[in-house]
Amino acid sequence: MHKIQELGGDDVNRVLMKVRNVKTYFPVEKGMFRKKSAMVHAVDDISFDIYEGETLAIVGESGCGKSTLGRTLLRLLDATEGEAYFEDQNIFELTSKELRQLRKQMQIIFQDPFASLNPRMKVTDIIGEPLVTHESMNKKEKDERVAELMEVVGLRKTYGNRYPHMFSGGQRQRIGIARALALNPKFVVCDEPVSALDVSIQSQIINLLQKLQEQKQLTYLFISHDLNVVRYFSDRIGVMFVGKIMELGPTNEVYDHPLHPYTKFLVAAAPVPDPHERSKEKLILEGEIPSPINPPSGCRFHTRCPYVQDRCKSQEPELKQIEGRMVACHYPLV
Amino acid sequence: MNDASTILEINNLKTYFYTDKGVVPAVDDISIKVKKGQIIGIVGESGCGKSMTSLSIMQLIAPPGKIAGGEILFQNKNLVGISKAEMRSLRGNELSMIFQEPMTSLNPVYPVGKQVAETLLLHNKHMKKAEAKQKVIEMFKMVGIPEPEERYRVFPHQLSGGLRQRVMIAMALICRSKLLIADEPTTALDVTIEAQILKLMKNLQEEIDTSIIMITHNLGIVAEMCDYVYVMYAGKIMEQADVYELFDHPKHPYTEGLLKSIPRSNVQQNKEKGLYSIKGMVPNMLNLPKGCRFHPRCIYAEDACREVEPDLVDVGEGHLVRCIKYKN
Amino acid sequence: MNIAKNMLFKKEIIEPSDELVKETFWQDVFKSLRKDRMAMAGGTIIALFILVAIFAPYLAPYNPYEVSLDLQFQKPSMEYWLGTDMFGRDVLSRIIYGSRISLLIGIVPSLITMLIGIIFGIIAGYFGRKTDFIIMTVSDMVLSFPSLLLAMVVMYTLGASLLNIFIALSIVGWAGTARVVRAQTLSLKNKEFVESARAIGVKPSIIMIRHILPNCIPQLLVLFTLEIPGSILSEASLSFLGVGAQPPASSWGLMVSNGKEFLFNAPWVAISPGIAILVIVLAFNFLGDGLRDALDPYLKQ
Amino acid sequence: MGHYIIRRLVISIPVTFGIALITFILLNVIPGDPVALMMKDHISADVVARVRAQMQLDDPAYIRFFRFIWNALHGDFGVSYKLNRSVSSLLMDAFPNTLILAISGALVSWIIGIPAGVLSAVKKRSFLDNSIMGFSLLGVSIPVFWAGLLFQYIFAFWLGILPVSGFDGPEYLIMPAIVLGWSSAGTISRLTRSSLLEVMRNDYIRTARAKGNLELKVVINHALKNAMLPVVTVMALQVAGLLSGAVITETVFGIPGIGRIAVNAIQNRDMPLLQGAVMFTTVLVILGNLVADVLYSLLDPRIKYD
Repeated sequence: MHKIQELGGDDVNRVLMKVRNVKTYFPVEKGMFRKKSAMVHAVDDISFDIYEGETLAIVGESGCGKSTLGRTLLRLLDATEGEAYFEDQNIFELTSKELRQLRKQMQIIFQDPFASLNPRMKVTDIIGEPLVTHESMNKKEKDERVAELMEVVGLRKTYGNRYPHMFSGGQRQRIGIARALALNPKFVVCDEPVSALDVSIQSQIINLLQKLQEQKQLTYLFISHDLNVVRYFSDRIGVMFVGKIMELGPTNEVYDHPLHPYTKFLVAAAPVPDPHERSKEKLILEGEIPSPINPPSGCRFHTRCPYVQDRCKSQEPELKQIEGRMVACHYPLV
Repeated sequence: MNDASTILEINNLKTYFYTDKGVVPAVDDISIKVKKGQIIGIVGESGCGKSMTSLSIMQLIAPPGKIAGGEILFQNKNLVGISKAEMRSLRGNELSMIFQEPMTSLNPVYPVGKQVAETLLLHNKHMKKAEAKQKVIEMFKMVGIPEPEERYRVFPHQLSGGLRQRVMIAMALICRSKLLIADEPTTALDVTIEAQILKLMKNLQEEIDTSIIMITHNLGIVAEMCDYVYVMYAGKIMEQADVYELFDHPKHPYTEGLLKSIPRSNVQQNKEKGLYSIKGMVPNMLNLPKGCRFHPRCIYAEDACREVEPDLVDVGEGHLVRCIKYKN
Repeated sequence: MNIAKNMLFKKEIIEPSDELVKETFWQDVFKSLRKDRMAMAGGTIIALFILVAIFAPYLAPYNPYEVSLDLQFQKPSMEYWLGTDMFGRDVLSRIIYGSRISLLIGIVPSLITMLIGIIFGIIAGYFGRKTDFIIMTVSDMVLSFPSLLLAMVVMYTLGASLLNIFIALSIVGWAGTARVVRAQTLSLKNKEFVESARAIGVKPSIIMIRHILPNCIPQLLVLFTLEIPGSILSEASLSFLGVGAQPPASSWGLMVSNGKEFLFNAPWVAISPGIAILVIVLAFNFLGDGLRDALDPYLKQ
Repeated sequence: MGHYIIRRLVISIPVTFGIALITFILLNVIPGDPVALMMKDHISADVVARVRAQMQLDDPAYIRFFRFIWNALHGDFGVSYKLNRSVSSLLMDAFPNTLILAISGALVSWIIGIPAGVLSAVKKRSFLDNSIMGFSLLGVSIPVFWAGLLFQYIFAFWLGILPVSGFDGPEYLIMPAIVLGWSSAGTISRLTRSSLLEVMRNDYIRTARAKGNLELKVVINHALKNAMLPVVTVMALQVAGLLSGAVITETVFGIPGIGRIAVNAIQNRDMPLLQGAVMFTTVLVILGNLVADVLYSLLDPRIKYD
């Protein structure tokens, strides 16, 4: 058994998942002939803990690796290096049989309600697939359980024999949630679950996720680029930038007193739905997001950082504990 | 009514889609006014008709869609029924547009500089190519594209989303258009890039003195950018007001619901009660509910709401509401 | 007014709004297909040909194989509607019997082709890497042969017979189907619903059968209806070149080939079976085009 | 882009090798004894033995295969059993005829197919569109050999304006080229139409319109180049189709080309000649695909500047 070092955070809660030095790289496939010329450093040496019952949000802009991280932790993608323990089992070392058993415990809810349901399957079969796969249920038991699940997520149970295209985006997302919850998992990765939805539907789904978390004591890894939703929904937040975690801590503290310059500018960039805030001088980050194929030397953020020093260009900062948070910056904004 | 400061005036515009399954009133009798130098916001959820409004102004509605009525007065000239040649001379010149998807809105097989120069050459018949190129490079500088000379020659797939949107903006403003229609210009972009583009648009608007119609679903963008706002729902304008008035005193239950249901990044919110949410979903445009379109989702709905469609009522100071609760 | 009730624990059932499509996939496809006049005409002609093939013995006025040299090259008349050939056999009767070979040739190799192509295509697309590389390289090679020439070589080696035509056309045809299925599998493999099945722990074999294959159906349907006329034309060409059906079989291609010597004296012998080929191939193409249009939204999903 | 072409060239080497292997297996290995196949049953046993020895057929199959490859690399495909001439000289004599025929067929199909497809797309759902698409579908559906006979009957026999068959001058090329090109023209015009209509739905077409472009300029300057990308891919695949068609066209019109050599070789059970003809044609197809790929990469900057 490995000795796993505890990472900062609330010691009262039980750790559900420990992520240690995880790296996920992909070869770049170029053109028709797949010349493997370079690697995408999608997730590059990431460590953190997830506590039971919490919502840990991972935020970041496109290409920061947040979705890859979520999929790696579910072993939908293979990690290049590192360890991830789910209740002391290293997920990356499980055999495919053990993994299949573990899948009952950890599930995922997807972003696109149109792509995440098989268009050729009836809703009963979509929600019932996990049951059929893992539990020897007869048809009647399965139908009963599916009806129950549909009711839980706010769908009329008589619609079980309809196909996904007969539902709206919000309803499809509910179907996806019912499917993910069918086996009573402990841990659910929510990959941008409300990003594709309209504002008025978005709040319905957020409420549903929150209700289910309270009823079923779920632990969420909530992946999102929407800083408004994350602030409302998460307990703790990890800010990712080009494959690395820049800052990790309790949500409200991170929003109100960011320690990493990137966090500060990211939070400031989100448009605030209040015209009175206009008068405030807006902090704007210049430049482009660097490519994860060839990340900048030193601190990955140094090309955009307004507070950059020489040291940032050559020496990569480690994720250190500062004021009860983890920050990867040589010159945090204390 | 038509004072000189009004650049665009839409009166009772109807854009209908004649599909196999029936007529879809995508834009159903809307009136909008844009003054010189103003930034107008049109907000609404998907399918509310906000994009169709913009395409109607550009006269780019494709069959089975058709402008079924109303007038679009651009600098006092009605664009509905105008000759194709006349419309072409306005497009890209005095009236221009940027789109949601910078990834697909540029032609993949031509260098971006050439695509911007094309707009310039189309509207300035005697301009030399070298001169056009010079102007494009100047414009690239203005919209903050680094190394503009090199970027003139690159193809769209070699640029990031943010840079492509800057190219689109350069293309739209190269002829110093009087009115820029921006249809969800930052929806496909990352937050930090979105902030850059919004700031750029605001700066350019002041510099070039153009008017902007900002079409978006994001109330944050409206609050940051717009002077006056129209809220659309199922093809109709539900409420219109000055931006401060709208956010401080929303009158329509839909606007009120929208504002309450968005989580905010700048304040800590109480999670215990849950987020406010509007029940139900957007109605079917082929089979709209009788009476007020919003009544099936409205918590205040009364019997009268199910019968009569309310008018847009002026409640003072340019604030108009389409709700039975308000009368002249 | 107090609207800030507890939004979280209120019980809610979301009604589907009536805008949402009510038809299932097949209902929708048949509905658009029914509106397509050309496709319906094609379908009707195909149905007629199938009936003719089944009831050939009852429909044919004469025995198609009966040789009577004193009836050589009879012009089309009330007695012999399409005339007779160099052996005095009734051309119409031979065309009626020929529909059996043509339809069989159209359908059987297409089915075999589809089956092989589906299996290889899905496996290549789903597993990727080396499996994909090997299958796709072989299919590239097969596609590099001019198809008729490859079929000719196979027929040369195996000898001319109906069964061997099936084999030859299947060897030539599977590669194209495999490409289409592979491309479709590749795009489906990265769809979230397949990822979701993996997240649940569904086995790869079941993912391929339950999630990928049913979503290839639109492509496969179109491919199948266009594969059939291709097979019919290939058989006709092989028979015309003398490496397909052998005399005295009444294959349309062979009939044209036999008639070509007498083209200028007795044009009906070569021309009329050609018309039969043209009509059936056109009918399948009409139906295929119609299906493609009807399936258009599903092909691009 | 240079890299791209080189990579493409490198890839076609194993493909060619594999094709040689398939051809070799089909003709030499599967049925067992090629000599018996060649001779059928009316030849005495010692003649069979002599031919076997002459063709070194008693060696193991893999040795024969590598010998075949080695010789083929030196331009030696063996000696025609029936004609008693070297296969390569027979092929080289026939090659120009097939090349001329295939090129004229291709020209017919491009010159007619592409503009017809563009017209069809621009005048979508008009009488013109319907006629062009009807004519295209006819071309795709008509059996090539039968079309050839029909043309011979109408233009040579009935109207008497063109020679029936043979290959003695440009007038001999007209009917075969049209017959051969018609079906590819049909495919190309159908594809050009659908590709153009598809491209016209793209966002950048809306951008082009929003700039104030004339609709005709939108089609020609902005849509056509993009729409041609899939057409070029199919044009490459048609090299194989044209060569298949050439087999029939050459037979119908009595043109002494490679296709006819192949057909005659089958009738005479002349294995070395058939093997040579198949290899030769297939290499032509691979070359054709290579050209099309290069053309594609020139049209598409996403490949060109990779």
